[in-house]
Amino acid sequence: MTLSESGAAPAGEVVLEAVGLTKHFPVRGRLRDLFSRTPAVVHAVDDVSFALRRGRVTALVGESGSGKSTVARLLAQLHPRTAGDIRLHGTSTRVRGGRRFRAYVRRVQLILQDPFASLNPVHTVRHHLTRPLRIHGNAGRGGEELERALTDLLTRVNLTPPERYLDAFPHELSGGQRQRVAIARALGADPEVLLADEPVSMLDVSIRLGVLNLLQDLKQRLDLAILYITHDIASARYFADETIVMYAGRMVEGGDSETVTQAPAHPYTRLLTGSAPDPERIVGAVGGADASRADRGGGEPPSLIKPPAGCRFHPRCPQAMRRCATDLPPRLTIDESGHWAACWLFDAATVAADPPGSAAADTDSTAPPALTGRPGAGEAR
Amino acid sequence: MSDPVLEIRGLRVDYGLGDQAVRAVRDVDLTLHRGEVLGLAGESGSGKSTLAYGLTRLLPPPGVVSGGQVLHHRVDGPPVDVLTLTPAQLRAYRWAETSIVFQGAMNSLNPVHKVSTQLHDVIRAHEPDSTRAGRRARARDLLRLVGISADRLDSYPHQLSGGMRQRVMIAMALALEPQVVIMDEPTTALDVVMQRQILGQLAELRRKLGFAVLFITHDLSLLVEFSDRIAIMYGGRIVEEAPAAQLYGRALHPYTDGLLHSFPALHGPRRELTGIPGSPPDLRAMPTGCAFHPRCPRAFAPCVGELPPLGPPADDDPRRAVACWLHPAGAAAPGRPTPTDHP
Amino acid sequence: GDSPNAGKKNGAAATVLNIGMPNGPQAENNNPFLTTSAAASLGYRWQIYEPLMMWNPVKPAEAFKPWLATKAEWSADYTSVKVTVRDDATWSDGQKVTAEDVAFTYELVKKYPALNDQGVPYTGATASGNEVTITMASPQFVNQQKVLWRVPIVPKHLWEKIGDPTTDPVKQPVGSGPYTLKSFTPATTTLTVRDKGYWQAPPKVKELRYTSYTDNSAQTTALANGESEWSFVFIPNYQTVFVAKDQEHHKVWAPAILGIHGLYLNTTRKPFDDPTLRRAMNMVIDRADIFTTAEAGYFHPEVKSVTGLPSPAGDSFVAAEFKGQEHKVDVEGAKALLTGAGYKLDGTTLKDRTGKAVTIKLTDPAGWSDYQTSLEIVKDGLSKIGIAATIDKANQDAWFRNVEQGNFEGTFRWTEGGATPYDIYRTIMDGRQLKPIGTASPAGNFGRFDNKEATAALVAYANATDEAARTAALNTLQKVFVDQMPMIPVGADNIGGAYSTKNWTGWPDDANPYGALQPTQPNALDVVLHLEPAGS
Amino acid sequence: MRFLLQRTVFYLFTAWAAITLNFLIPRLVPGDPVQSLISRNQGRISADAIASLRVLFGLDRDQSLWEQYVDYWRQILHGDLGLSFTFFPTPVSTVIGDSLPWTVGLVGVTTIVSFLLGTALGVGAGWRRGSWVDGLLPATTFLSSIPYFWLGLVAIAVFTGPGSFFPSSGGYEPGLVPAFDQYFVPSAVRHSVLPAATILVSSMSGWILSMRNMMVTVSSEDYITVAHAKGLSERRVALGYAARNALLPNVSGFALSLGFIVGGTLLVEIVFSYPGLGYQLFQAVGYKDYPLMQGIFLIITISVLVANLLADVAYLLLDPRTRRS
Amino acid sequence: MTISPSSLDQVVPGQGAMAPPSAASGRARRRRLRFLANGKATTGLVVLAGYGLLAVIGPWVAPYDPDARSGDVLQPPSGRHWFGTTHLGQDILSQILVGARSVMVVGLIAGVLATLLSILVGVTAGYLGGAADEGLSAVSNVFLVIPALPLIIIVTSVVEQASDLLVALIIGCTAWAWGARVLRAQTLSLRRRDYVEAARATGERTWRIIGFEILPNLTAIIASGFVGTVIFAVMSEITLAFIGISSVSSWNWGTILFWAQGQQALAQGAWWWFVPAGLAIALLGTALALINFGIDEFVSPRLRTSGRSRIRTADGRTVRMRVGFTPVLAPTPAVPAPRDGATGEDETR
Ligand SMILES: Nc1ncnc2c1ncn2[C@@H]1O[C@H](COP(=O)(O)OP(=O)(O)OP(=O)(O)O)[C@@H](O)[C@H]1O
Ligand SMILES: Nc1ncnc2c1ncn2[C@@H]1O[C@H](COP(=O)(O)OP(=O)(O)OP(=O)(O)O)[C@@H](O)[C@H]1O
Ligand SMILES: [Mg+2]
Ligand SMILES: [Mg+2]
Ligand code: NI
Repeated sequence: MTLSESGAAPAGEVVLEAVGLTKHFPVRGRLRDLFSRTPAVVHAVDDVSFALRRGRVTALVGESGSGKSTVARLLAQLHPRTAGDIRLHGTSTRVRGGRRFRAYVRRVQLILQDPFASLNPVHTVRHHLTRPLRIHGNAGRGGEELERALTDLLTRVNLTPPERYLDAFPHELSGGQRQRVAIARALGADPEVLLADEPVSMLDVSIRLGVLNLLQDLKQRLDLAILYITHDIASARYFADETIVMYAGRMVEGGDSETVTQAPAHPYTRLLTGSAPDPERIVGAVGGADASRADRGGGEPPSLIKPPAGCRFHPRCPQAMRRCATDLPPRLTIDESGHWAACWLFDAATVAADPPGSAAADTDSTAPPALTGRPGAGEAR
Repeated sequence: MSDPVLEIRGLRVDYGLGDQAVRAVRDVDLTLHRGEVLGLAGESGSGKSTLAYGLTRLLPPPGVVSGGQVLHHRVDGPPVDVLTLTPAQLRAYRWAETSIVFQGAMNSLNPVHKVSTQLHDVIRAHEPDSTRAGRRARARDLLRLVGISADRLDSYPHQLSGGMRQRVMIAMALALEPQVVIMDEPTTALDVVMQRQILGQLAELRRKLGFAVLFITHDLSLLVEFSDRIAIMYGGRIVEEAPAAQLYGRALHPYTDGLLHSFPALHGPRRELTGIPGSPPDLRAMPTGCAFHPRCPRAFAPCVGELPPLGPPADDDPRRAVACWLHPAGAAAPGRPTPTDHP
Repeated sequence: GDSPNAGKKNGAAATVLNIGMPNGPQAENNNPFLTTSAAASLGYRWQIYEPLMMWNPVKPAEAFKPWLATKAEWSADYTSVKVTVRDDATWSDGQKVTAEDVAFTYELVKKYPALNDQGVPYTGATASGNEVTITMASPQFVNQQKVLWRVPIVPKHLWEKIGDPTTDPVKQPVGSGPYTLKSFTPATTTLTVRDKGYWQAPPKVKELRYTSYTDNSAQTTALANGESEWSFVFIPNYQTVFVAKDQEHHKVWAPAILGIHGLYLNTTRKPFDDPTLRRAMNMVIDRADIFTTAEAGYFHPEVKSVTGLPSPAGDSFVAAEFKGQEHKVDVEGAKALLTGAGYKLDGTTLKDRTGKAVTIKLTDPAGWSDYQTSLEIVKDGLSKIGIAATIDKANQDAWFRNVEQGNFEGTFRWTEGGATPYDIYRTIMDGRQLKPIGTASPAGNFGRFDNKEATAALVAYANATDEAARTAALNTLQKVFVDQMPMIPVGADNIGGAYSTKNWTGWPDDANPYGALQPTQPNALDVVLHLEPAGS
Repeated sequence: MRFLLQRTVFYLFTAWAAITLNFLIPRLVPGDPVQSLISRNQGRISADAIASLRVLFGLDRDQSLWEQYVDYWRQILHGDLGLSFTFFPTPVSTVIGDSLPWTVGLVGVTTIVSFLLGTALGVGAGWRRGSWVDGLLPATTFLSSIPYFWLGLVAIAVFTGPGSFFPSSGGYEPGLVPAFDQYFVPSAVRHSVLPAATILVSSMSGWILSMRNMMVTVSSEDYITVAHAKGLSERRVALGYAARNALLPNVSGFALSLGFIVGGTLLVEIVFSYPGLGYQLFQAVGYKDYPLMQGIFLIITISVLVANLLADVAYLLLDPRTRRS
Repeated sequence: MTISPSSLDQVVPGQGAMAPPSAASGRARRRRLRFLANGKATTGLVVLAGYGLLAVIGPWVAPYDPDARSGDVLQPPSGRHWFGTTHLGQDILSQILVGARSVMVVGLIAGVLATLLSILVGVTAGYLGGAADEGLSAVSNVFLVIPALPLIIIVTSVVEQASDLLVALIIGCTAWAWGARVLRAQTLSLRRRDYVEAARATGERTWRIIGFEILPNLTAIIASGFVGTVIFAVMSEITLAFIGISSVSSWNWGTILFWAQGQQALAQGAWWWFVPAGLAIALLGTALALINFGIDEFVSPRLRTSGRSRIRTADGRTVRMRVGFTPVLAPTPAVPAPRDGATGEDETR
C-alpha cells in the first residue's frame, strides 16, 4: 500500500464551489439577552469560499469547533445557509427537499464525521447500500443486477469477500469497516463530489491508512472531487492536493498542501503545525517528554456567539498588531502558487505602521503558569 | 531504572463467562515504574482500555477479571494486590493511589454537579476530617495547577469547553497526589493545539509531583513524543515493550514496524507509508501461535504453531522486550515444549 | 375545648339518631323548596319546616292529620281550600306562626314557578284572621296532598327579605319544626332539638345526624354495622346483608304506595298492538320472582291485584269486579289464549297471525341493576310462550329519550305516584299525553296507548265533584287496564326504610302504619316524634 | 426568556383550547340535568315538576351556543364558575372548594408518598439489580395491575366492619365538623388510611419501575464509573450521583401526576365514599351538571398546565444543562 | 472508544463488540430469539396467548349460557359451577369465559388505534418541527389535559348503542396523547442523529426516513406504549362497565363486577362473584407488564440481565457482577517476590 505523491495532479474543472458561505445557528438566549435587539447566534461559518475540482482533494483543517463539519453539511445542503452561495458547475443551488434535492445529492455525497452514529443500528449493510442505489437509479433491473451492484460497491471499498459483510449489522463491524460502508454508501450514488468529514479520526494508524488509500484511489480512478476534513495535518499533507485552514468559522489560510504544512504563513497555522505531535522532533533528544516543548496555547478558543472583532485570532496571536483588533484581514496572496493567508502580517503597509507582536496579549497572564513559550514554532522551518 | 510502582502479572480479563467469553486481555505482564510515562498503543480493539479498566476493577459487566495479579507498591509498606481487595479497601485505595482520566471528559463529569462539588467529593471521601475551607482552597489550587482560573469552580461541566473539562479531570486525578495516573485516550477528541497544551501541563505536573502515568492512545507520534517507554498491544497481549526513542528508531515486532510505517509525518521529507495488510483478529477465534502471523509479512513456521513469549530479545538492549519468534528471548527458543494449559 | 367537636362522642345512646342517605356529598343549602338542596336531599327540611297537614301515603285514603293547620276545607270542585292555622306554633326565632306566614308561603310558590316543585296551579292565597284561603286554577282532588302536605311553611318576616328565594341557600333556617340546624358539613348535617316553643311535646331525640353516603353500598355497610340507624336504600338480600347483622334490632319496612313499576309495551308496534298478546304476556311474567330476585323481596312490593293497584295502599280503590282477583302465572292459560286468538306456537317460537315470529327487544339503562334483573326474569317468562326477548342495556340518556319518544318495544319503568290511583293510570293511559312516535311525551303514555274511554275516565275522575262519579270513573279505568293491559304491572314503589331499634323504638310498621318511613318524606317528622329511647 | 415567553404563549393556547373543549363536550351530550334529576328520583318527582326545574336551572332561556360560550368566558374571567345544578343554587366554586381539600389531601399526600417510596425502592432495585428489592418487582407489577376499585372493595370487605379500626367510608366520622382539633384530625387520618393504602399499592410500582430502569441506565454512565474510581462511598455514588441523575426524567412525570391529583382518583373516592373532587366529577357527569363539570375540568386543566409549567421549571432548576444559553 | 457507550437516550441495540461478520445472520436470529430467553417476557407472552385463546374459544368452552338462570342461586364454587353462581343462578365461570373476548377486543383495538395515533402525531411533530410541531404538540397537550375517563363517559353517552368496537375507538382516540408526547421527545432526539442526516444526504424521501430510519429505533417506546394503552383500555372498559355507564350489551369482566357490586356481593359474603374477574384483570395486566419488561430489556441492551448476576468462582466463592467492582474469578496465586521486567508466560487458553 502506497500513498503516492500527488502534489503534481493537474487542476481539474471546478465542480462545486462555495462563495461567501455563512451559517449562523440561533441559540437560546439567557435572561438578559431578551432585552437585546439582536438574537444570539453561533457564528459557525462566516464568509467561506473555495472550490472543489475534479480529481483533486481539498483538505480542510482547523481547531475543534471551527466550523469544518458545518461547511460540509452546508455543501451537502443538510442545513439551509444563512448567506452566500453554493454553485454546482457554476449554477447556484439551494434545495431543501424533493426531486431537486435528490438530483443534487446524486452528485454531491457526504460522509458524516462519526462512523458509529451515521449507520442506523437497526439496518444491515445491505439496506444501507441498497438505498442509494435504488434512489439514484443505479440498482439495475432485477435482484441479480442489484446483487452485482452491491458486491461491486463492497469490493471497491475493499470489504471482501462482500457476502461476509452484506448481512451484517453495523454493531458487528469494526470502526474501519463501518467507515468503509459509509464511503461505499456515498459511492452508491455515483457522485462527482465526495465530502468526507474526518473519515479516519477514530481509527488506529493502520486502519486509517487503508481508508485514505481507498479515497486516493477513487480520486484517481473516478476523477472525484473530494473535500477531506481532518485534525491530522500530517495526513492532509500526504493526502490532499490543496489545504485550507479554518479558525473560528473563518478561512485563515489556503494553498498547496505541501506549502501550507511546510511553510505555514498565518500565525494560527503555525501554532497548529507546531502543536502537531512529531516523533521526528524528539528522536535523539534525551528520553521522555520535554515539557519545555509544550507550545503555548495562547488561551481558549474564542466564543462564536460574540466572536472577536477584526481578526478572530488576534486575542491569541503572538504577533498581533493594533490593526488586527479592528479590521478583518482580507485574503492576502503570499506567492504565485496560490498560497494565501488572511493576516495583516502579509500586508506590507500594516506591518510597516505597527511592528508585529506590538498588540499581542500578555501571554504570561493567560498562559498556564507552568509553561514557557516557544512562539512560532513553524517559522523555524 | 527506578522502582516499580505498579506490577501487572498474568492479568486476564474476559467479557462474559464460559464459552461465550471474549478474552480481551490475555496474560498481560506490565510494569510501571515510579515517575515514568508508559505509553500503551495498539490496534483498535486490542484490549488497551480493557486492560486499564481491568487493573482498577472498574470494568462494567459482563467484564470479569479471570486471573492474575496487580501489585501496587506503596511508598511505605508492603505491596498490595489490587485484585484481592475488598470493596471497602478498594474504595480507599482508589484515587488515593491510582487515579484515572477517561477519554470522554463530558461523560466523566457528572453533569448535574458543579465542578467544585465533584472536587470536594473526592477529597472528602478520602480525607473525612478535612474542613470545608480547606477543601475549597485545595480545589482552587488544583484548578490553578491545570491553568484554569479559580472562579470556574462554580461552573457546571457543560459550561466548560472540552479542553477545560479534560483539564478539570486531570486536576481531579491529581487531587490526592496518587502514585499512578492512568489515562485512556485523554485527548483524542481535542484538536492538536489543545492536546499539546494539556499534555504540556501534564508533563510539568509530573515533574513536580512525581507520579507515574499509564498513557493509552493510538496516536503513535504523540506517544513517541510524550512517553518514556512504550508498550504495543495486539490481540489482547503485549507484543513489544521498549523505551520510546528505541521503539521509534527500530521496531522489533513486525506489527510495531507496520504501525510505524502507517502514519504520515508532518515534518521532514515525505516517506512511503506501507501500512499493515489484513484485518484485526477475532478475539473469539484467535489464530494459533502468534496472533499476528496471518498478517505478518515475515511469518515463518514457528509463528503458526506456538505463542512467542514476551521477553528481552537475546540480541538486543535488555530494557526492551518483544514477543516474536524473529527475536527469540534469551532463554526461549522456537520448538520449546508446549507450556501447561490453564484449567 | 372550644372546638365544635368537643364533647362529641359517637354512640352516646338515646340522645342522637343517626340518619343516612346514599346521596353523595352535599352542599350547604337549606332552602326547603329546592329539590336540589341538602335539606331536601337528606330530608331534614321537614324537621325544620312543617306542612299544614300530615298525610299518610301508606294509607292514602285516610283523612289528613292536622299539623300546622287545625283544619282544611276544600270547596266542592276542589279549586280552593280554606285552612285554619293553629295559633300555638312559633318559629324557632320565637315569633308566632300566623296565617300571614301561610298565605305568604303560597304566594311565594305561586310567584316563583321554580319553587313550585309540585306544579300545582295556584292562583292566590289570602289570609284573614287565622284562616287562609288558597285558590287554584283547576280542580285538585287528586293533588290534595301536594297542596297541604308538600309545601313547607316559611316565616314571612324572614323570607320577605330574601332577594331571590330560588337561589338563596338559607344558611340559617328558621322554621316551626322541633329542630334547628346545628352544623353542616358536606357529609353530615346535625340538627338539635329546640329548647322551647314547639307546639307539641318535644321529641325525645335530642339530636338528628344526617349523613350522606356516596352510594348504596356505603350506605348499606353503614346500616349493617350500625353507623346508620335509619335510611332508605336498596339492600340486596337484605336478610343476610342487613337484618342478619343484628337480628333483634335491624328491621326493614317497605309499605307500598300508589305508584308502580312495570313493563311498558309499545302499543303501536305490531304485534304488541294486540291486547290479547299483551294479556298473555302478563300471564307469564312472574311478579313474585321479580319481587324476590330483583327487588330483594322487599323493595318493590309485589303488585298482586290484576288492576295493577298495590296493596294495601290501593285496596280501597279496587273495583268490586276485581276485588280479590290476583295475578297468577299461567303459562297454559296464556298459550290457550294465544291459540284462541290465532297465534301459533311453533315449537319454541310463537308465530303471530301473519306467521311472523314474535320477538321483543327489552331495554333499560345499563346501570339499573334491579330493572336489568327484572328484564332477565321477564325474558325467561316470555320464552315460555315462545316469545324470544333480547335485552338491551341502554345508555341512560338514550333510554330516556327513546322511551319518551316511543322508540322502544318493551321497557321497565315506573309510573308517577299520588294519593289516588289516578297518577298510576294517567302515566299509562292518558290520551291527552298521546304524542306521535318521535315526539317526546315526558309526562306519560310512553306506550302510545290510545283509548278514548280511558282518557274520558281520567278527566272525569280529576274533575268529579262527588264520590260516586269518581268511583265510576275509576272502575272504568281499571276495566280498560285489565282488558287492554297497556302496561304489565309488576311491583309498587315503597315508601319505607331500613332502621334499627337498638337505640330508638316507636317506628311505624305493619302493626302501626302511622306514616311513611322514608327519611325524606314529611312523615319523617311524625316518625321522629314517635320515637322513644329503647328500653325505656 | 424568549423560551419562557414562547412556553407561556403555548400554555395559554393550550388552556384556551382545553377550556373551549370543556365547554363544548358537555353540550354535545343528549339528555339534560332535569331528566337526570328525575331519573335519580324515579317516580318521586312528578312530570309537573319538570317545568319548575327548567325554570330553576335557567334552561328555559333560549341561548345560542355562541352566546353561551361568550357568557362562559365572561364568567370565567370574572372568576365565576356559575351555579351547580346538582346542588342548585350552590356556586360551583363552593362545591369545588368543599371537595378540593379532600382530594388534594388524600391523593396529593399519597402521590407524594408513592413517588418518594417508589423512587426509593426503585433506587434500591436499580442499584442492586438482582437483590431482594429487585425481586419485588413482579409482585408490585401484579398489585398495580389490579383495578383500583376492586382493590378498594376487597380492602373494605376484609378490613372494615363493626369494631374495626378502619371505617368503611367517608372522610371523617359523621357528626364531626372539619376543624383542626384533636377530634377531627385523627378521625380524618383514620378514614384516609385505607383509600391511601389502596392508591399507594396500585400506583407505587410505576415509580419503582421507571426509577429502576433509569437507575440501571444511569449506572452504566461513565461518570458513575468515575465516581466509583474516585473511591466515593457507596451511598454517595448511589444517591449523589446515580439517583440524583436518574431522578431527572422522573421529575416531569411526577410534576404531571401532581397536576392529575386534582382529577382525583375517581374510583377510589367512589368506592370509599370519599368526599373528593373525583367523586363530584363523576356525579356531575352523571347528572349533566354542566357548570360543575366545566368548573372541575377547568380546575384540572389549570392544575395540569401549572404542573406542566412546574415540570419545565423543575427541570430547569434540577438539570443545569437546560439552563444553558 | 471506550467500552461503555453511554447516553441516556440511546435505546438502540448495542454496539461496541466487534464480532466476526461471518456470524452475522446467526447473531441476528439469536437477537430476535433473545426476547424469548427472557423469563419474564415468556411468562407474559404465554399468559397473554392464553387470554387470546380464551377470547377466541371462550364462548364455546363456556359450560353454560352466561345469561341462563338456574336454581343454584348465589352458590359458592362447586363441581357444578367452578366459580360459583350469581344471584340469578348464572354461572360465573361462563361469564368470565364469554367476557374475555370483549375485553381482549377492546384492549387490542384501542391499543392499536392509540399507538397509531401517537405515532402519527408524535413522530410527525418531532420530525417536522417548527409550526407543525407546535400545532401537534398543542393538540396532544390538550388531549393530555382533558381528563380521560370522564371524557370517555361523556362520549359513550352520546351514542345510544355503544358496541365494543365503539368503546375501543373512543378509548383509542383519547389515550394517545401521552404516547405522542413521549414519541415526539424521542423523535426530536433521533431527528438530528447522524444516521438520519445520512439518510437525508443519500436522498431518501421524508416518509421513508420516518418509516424506515426513525420508527425502527422507536420500537421499544412504541411497544411499551402499546402495552400501556392496552392495559389502560382494558381498565377503562372494565371501569365503565363497573360504574354502569357503558351500554355494552355483551358480557365483560366489568359487567360481572357491576352485578357483583350492585348486589353487594362482598357484603353478602359472595366473594366468588368478585374474585375471579378481579384476578383475571390483574393477571392480564401483569402479563402485559411482564411483556413490557421483556421488550425493554430486549431492545435496550443496558437493561438486559447479562447472564447471571451472581457467579460461582472456581474456589467456591460467590461474586456479584456489578458496576465499579469487577469480580475477580481465579484464585490469586501467592504473591511472588516482586520482579522487575516482564516474564514470558506463554500459556494458551
Ligand atoms: N445544529 C447546530 N446548532 C447550533 N450550533 C451548532 C450546530 N452545529 C454546529 N454548531 C456549532 O457550530 C460550531 C462549529 O461546529 P462544527 O461541528 O462545524 O465544528 P468542527 O470544525 O467540525 O469541529 P470538530 O473538529 O470538533 O468536528 C461549533 O461551535 C458548534 O457548537
Ligand atoms: N461488552 C463486551 N462484550 C464483548 N466483547 C467486548 C465488550 N467490550 C469490549 N469487547 C471487546 O474487547 C476487545 C477489547 O476492547 P477495548 O475497548 O479494550 O479495546 P481498545 O484497545 O481500547 O480499543 P480502542 O483503541 O478502539 O479503544 C475488543 O475487541 C472488543 O470487541
Ligand atoms: Mg466536525
Ligand atoms: Mg479504548
Ligand atoms: Ni324503585
